[in-house]
Amino acid sequence: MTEIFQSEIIISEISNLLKDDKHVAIGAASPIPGSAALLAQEERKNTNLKLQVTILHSQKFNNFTDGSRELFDASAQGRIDTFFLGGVQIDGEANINLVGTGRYPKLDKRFSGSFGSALMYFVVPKIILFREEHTPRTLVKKVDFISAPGISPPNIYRPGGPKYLITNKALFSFNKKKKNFKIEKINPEFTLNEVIKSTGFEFKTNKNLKYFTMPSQKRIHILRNLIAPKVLNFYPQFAKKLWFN
Amino acid sequence: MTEIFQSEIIISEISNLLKDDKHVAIGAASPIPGSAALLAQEERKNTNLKLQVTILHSQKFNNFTDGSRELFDASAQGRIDTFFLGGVQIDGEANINLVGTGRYPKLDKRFSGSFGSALMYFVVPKIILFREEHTPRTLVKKVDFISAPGISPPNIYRPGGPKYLITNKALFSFNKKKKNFKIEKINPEFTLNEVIKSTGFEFKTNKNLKYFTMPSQKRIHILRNLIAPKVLNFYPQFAKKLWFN
Amino acid sequence: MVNFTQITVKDIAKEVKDNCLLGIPADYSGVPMSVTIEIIKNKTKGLRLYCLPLTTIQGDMLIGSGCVNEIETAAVTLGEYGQAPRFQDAIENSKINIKDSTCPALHAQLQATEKSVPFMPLRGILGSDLYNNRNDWSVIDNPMNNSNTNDEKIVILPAVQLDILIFHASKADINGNVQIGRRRELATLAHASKKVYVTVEEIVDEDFFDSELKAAATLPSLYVDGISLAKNGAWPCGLTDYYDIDTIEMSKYANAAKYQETFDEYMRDFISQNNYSNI
Amino acid sequence: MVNFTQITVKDIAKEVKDNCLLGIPADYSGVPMSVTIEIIKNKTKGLRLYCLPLTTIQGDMLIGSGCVNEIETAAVTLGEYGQAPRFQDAIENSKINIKDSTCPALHAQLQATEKSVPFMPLRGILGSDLYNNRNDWSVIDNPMNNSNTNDEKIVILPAVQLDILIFHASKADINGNVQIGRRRELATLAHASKKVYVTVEEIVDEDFFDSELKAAATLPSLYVDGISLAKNGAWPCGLTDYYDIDTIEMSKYANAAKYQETFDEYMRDFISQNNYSNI
Repeated sequence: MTEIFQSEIIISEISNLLKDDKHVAIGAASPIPGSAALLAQEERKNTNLKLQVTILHSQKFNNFTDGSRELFDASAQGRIDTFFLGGVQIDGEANINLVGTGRYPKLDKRFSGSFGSALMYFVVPKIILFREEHTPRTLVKKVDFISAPGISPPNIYRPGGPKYLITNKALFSFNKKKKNFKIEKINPEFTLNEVIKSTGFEFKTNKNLKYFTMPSQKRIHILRNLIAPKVLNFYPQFAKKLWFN
Repeated sequence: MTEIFQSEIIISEISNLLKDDKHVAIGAASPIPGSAALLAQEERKNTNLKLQVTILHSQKFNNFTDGSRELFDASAQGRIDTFFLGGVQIDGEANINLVGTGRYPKLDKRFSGSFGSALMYFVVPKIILFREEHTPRTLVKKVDFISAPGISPPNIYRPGGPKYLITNKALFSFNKKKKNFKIEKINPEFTLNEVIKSTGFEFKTNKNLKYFTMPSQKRIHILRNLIAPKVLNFYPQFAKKLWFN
Repeated sequence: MVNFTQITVKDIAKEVKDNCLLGIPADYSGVPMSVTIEIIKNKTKGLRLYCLPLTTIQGDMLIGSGCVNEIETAAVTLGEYGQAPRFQDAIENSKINIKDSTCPALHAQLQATEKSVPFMPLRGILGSDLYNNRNDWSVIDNPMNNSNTNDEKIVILPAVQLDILIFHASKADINGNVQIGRRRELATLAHASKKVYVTVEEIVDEDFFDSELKAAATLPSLYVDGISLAKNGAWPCGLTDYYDIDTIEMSKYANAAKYQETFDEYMRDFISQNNYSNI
Repeated sequence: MVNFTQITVKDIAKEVKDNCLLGIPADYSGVPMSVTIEIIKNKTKGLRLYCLPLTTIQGDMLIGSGCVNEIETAAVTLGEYGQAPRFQDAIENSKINIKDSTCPALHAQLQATEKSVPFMPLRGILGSDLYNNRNDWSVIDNPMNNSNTNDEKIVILPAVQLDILIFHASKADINGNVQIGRRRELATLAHASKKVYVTVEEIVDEDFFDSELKAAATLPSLYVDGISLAKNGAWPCGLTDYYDIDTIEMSKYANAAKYQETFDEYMRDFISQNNYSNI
């Protein structure tokens, strides 16, 4: 049996989350979500429920023609089902921080910036938070800076918001009413206690806690033979490291 | 000497009003202004002050690429120097009516509608009002419906507005502060008294009243040989009637 | 084999439900005449037309055929062929409601929906009777202090969401992308519409996104719910690079439409002649 | 012979005055690197960068070279090559002001200028610390009753007028029209800028408006104040259909920029190598 990489397991898990989507968009610096979306697209190729995947940093997988604002307009129009957001920090109420740690504006450690999160998080129905590193410094009690809030009061237009958080250790769902995360799946390489210790916020445990599903041989075959070459086009560094080294 | 048509004299007069412009735009159903702009463009071809002419109903003389809103956006940005507006009725304060006569909305006589006048009249610095028919029913004391007002109070953003009114009988200038028209030129086929009688509003007379200038033979040559074939492309009915019958 | 929903002109017309808000392209944007005839044959009622920013024979025919309840537009005209007679008659005899507008307002209201914001500000308009007759428009004090005009008043316009948009275009590719060229107002219309149907002169065996140049001229399939082949689908209107306006037919229409009786007669002929062979 | 103002890259850089508000295209929109180097050589000071919506090596170099006083952006990053080190250093040590924004807000502020309206509404943003740190943004009660959200609060953003925009593109035609393809954000930037200068890979002996397809991919000369030929003008960034990003140079830069000393050394080399042969 071939060795399966951790990143491939996460790609596979994310792919499962895209089941009923019609259109998934992938923003900046998101090779793992991008691979997952292309995988889901490939697997549904011969079904009636086609999946459109828009990868902003690709020429080929980007069918927008109204300039770089079209992603945001189309999302606001409700035409994008799923989008991914990351975070330097993510807290227990699903607030995300893409700006940096320390006290704003003179931060201790500055990161790139909020990108489109402050709109996308409000309007895309299924936002999947993705941060590979799962440690108390990434998953925190309270973010130092809110790039986009996890929840909003009723007088704010908010058809969208966080649905899942996935890391290299676990998959969480988010409950908007209770304003908390619940663990759904765990990477079999870690114990629940280890996950709790690595998480800066409290989350709801789960009696039916499952393990990350190992991707089937068929899925791995598709991923390595059909998806990897595509990813090489627009995330060359990532694809080379994982598949072509 | 060749016979010169009335329409050609008006085209020539309008062309003179475009002297310092860099960009003139021509809207719907404006064959005479369109011909005048192309004439001015041709005559300035070998000078340093080129004239750009945008004729919306032409493919060739329309260099916009942002769809039909670009005329309005570009005008609001201050990139269009001169635009033409007409009117079912025009009154002494330069209010224009493109909608119809009688009591709105159940009008006695409905016309096409206001087109872009309600923005263009506010933002284009030199609006030339053009209405061939010069009678008390077209030049009225008070329009029945204001498609766009001639003047605005100071709390309204209004870099643009009416500068001239030209008809088959006369050319008027508009004084924004005094809110009235002043006659500048008269068609030699009419007397001032006839013009006064044909005008439903009072206007300022002019000690230096001039006649419409007869276009030179050279200008008529350019108009008939270089401009007429262009006009035939986008105002075929007009061009055929005037030049190709 | 195409990878999109290919339907008939008749099917498109069936999607135009009574009382819906229908997007109407200008004469230069690809007038879907073949579908318009089918709508008229269906005796569709109560349509509300939203013109971007005007309509010519399409709107006049729909009005004359009794399909229209309301029209929001900057103009209805037959252009060089004169006023739009059925429209004039309908207004002068209060047969339809009119929301008289101005071109940039019609654009801005769709751009608001495109961005999913509830309104758009627009300069101009104030002091006109357009404003005085629109109770869906309001005026606010400019909330910004970035203007040179003190205590500026500015109009705000509501976002308008179309129920359905139909237009005619030159080409679709095998994946349902539509070539719109410079007619980018069609993109704005499509972005602001719940459903979008397109008739085309031809379906070509390529993907426009394989060429950056063609891609730039394309409305992506993402916004298109169905496409039908309809040769001469804009006739008697013109279509850029395909055919000019049919001046004889337009004159004939302009003349016939002057009276309801002659209009009705014209329409009976027009419909029975089956001008769009491939329906 | 061309019918437009053809100038040199050095001339374009001279138009970038101290303290001006400079439009910065994203990495995918044509980064004008050849002009950027000249701006750095000119020791231009106090620049305010307006990024649509982000910048990579261009912004980082300008910041590291001390040309920048303020930046309004949704992100500064070297993408796959990591964080932008000179930007990080400048923020962490308060060397420049930052107006942290989000992509759609950067678009909307220019669209306001495009329409000459004083502001644009935008949903989202509220509840973020972006909003809390922007005193040029405000919130109003939605003045429309067309929303399903009761007593909705909505952000309004000011119109932003750029002083100057510079970008790199593939082609200009003999009449000064510029091919921008699908990169329509360049049109928005140009519409909202007082001056626009473009560097291109080639000037072709045709008029793009002779073909509807090419016209659709064109920024009209009307918005362009000057064009310079600059082969490889985006290098080490990429340009669609011309060349990919230079991964070796980007890695080299990412590494060198980690410290001011090594950045300065890198820049000395970069400038002395004269990478843009035709300047």
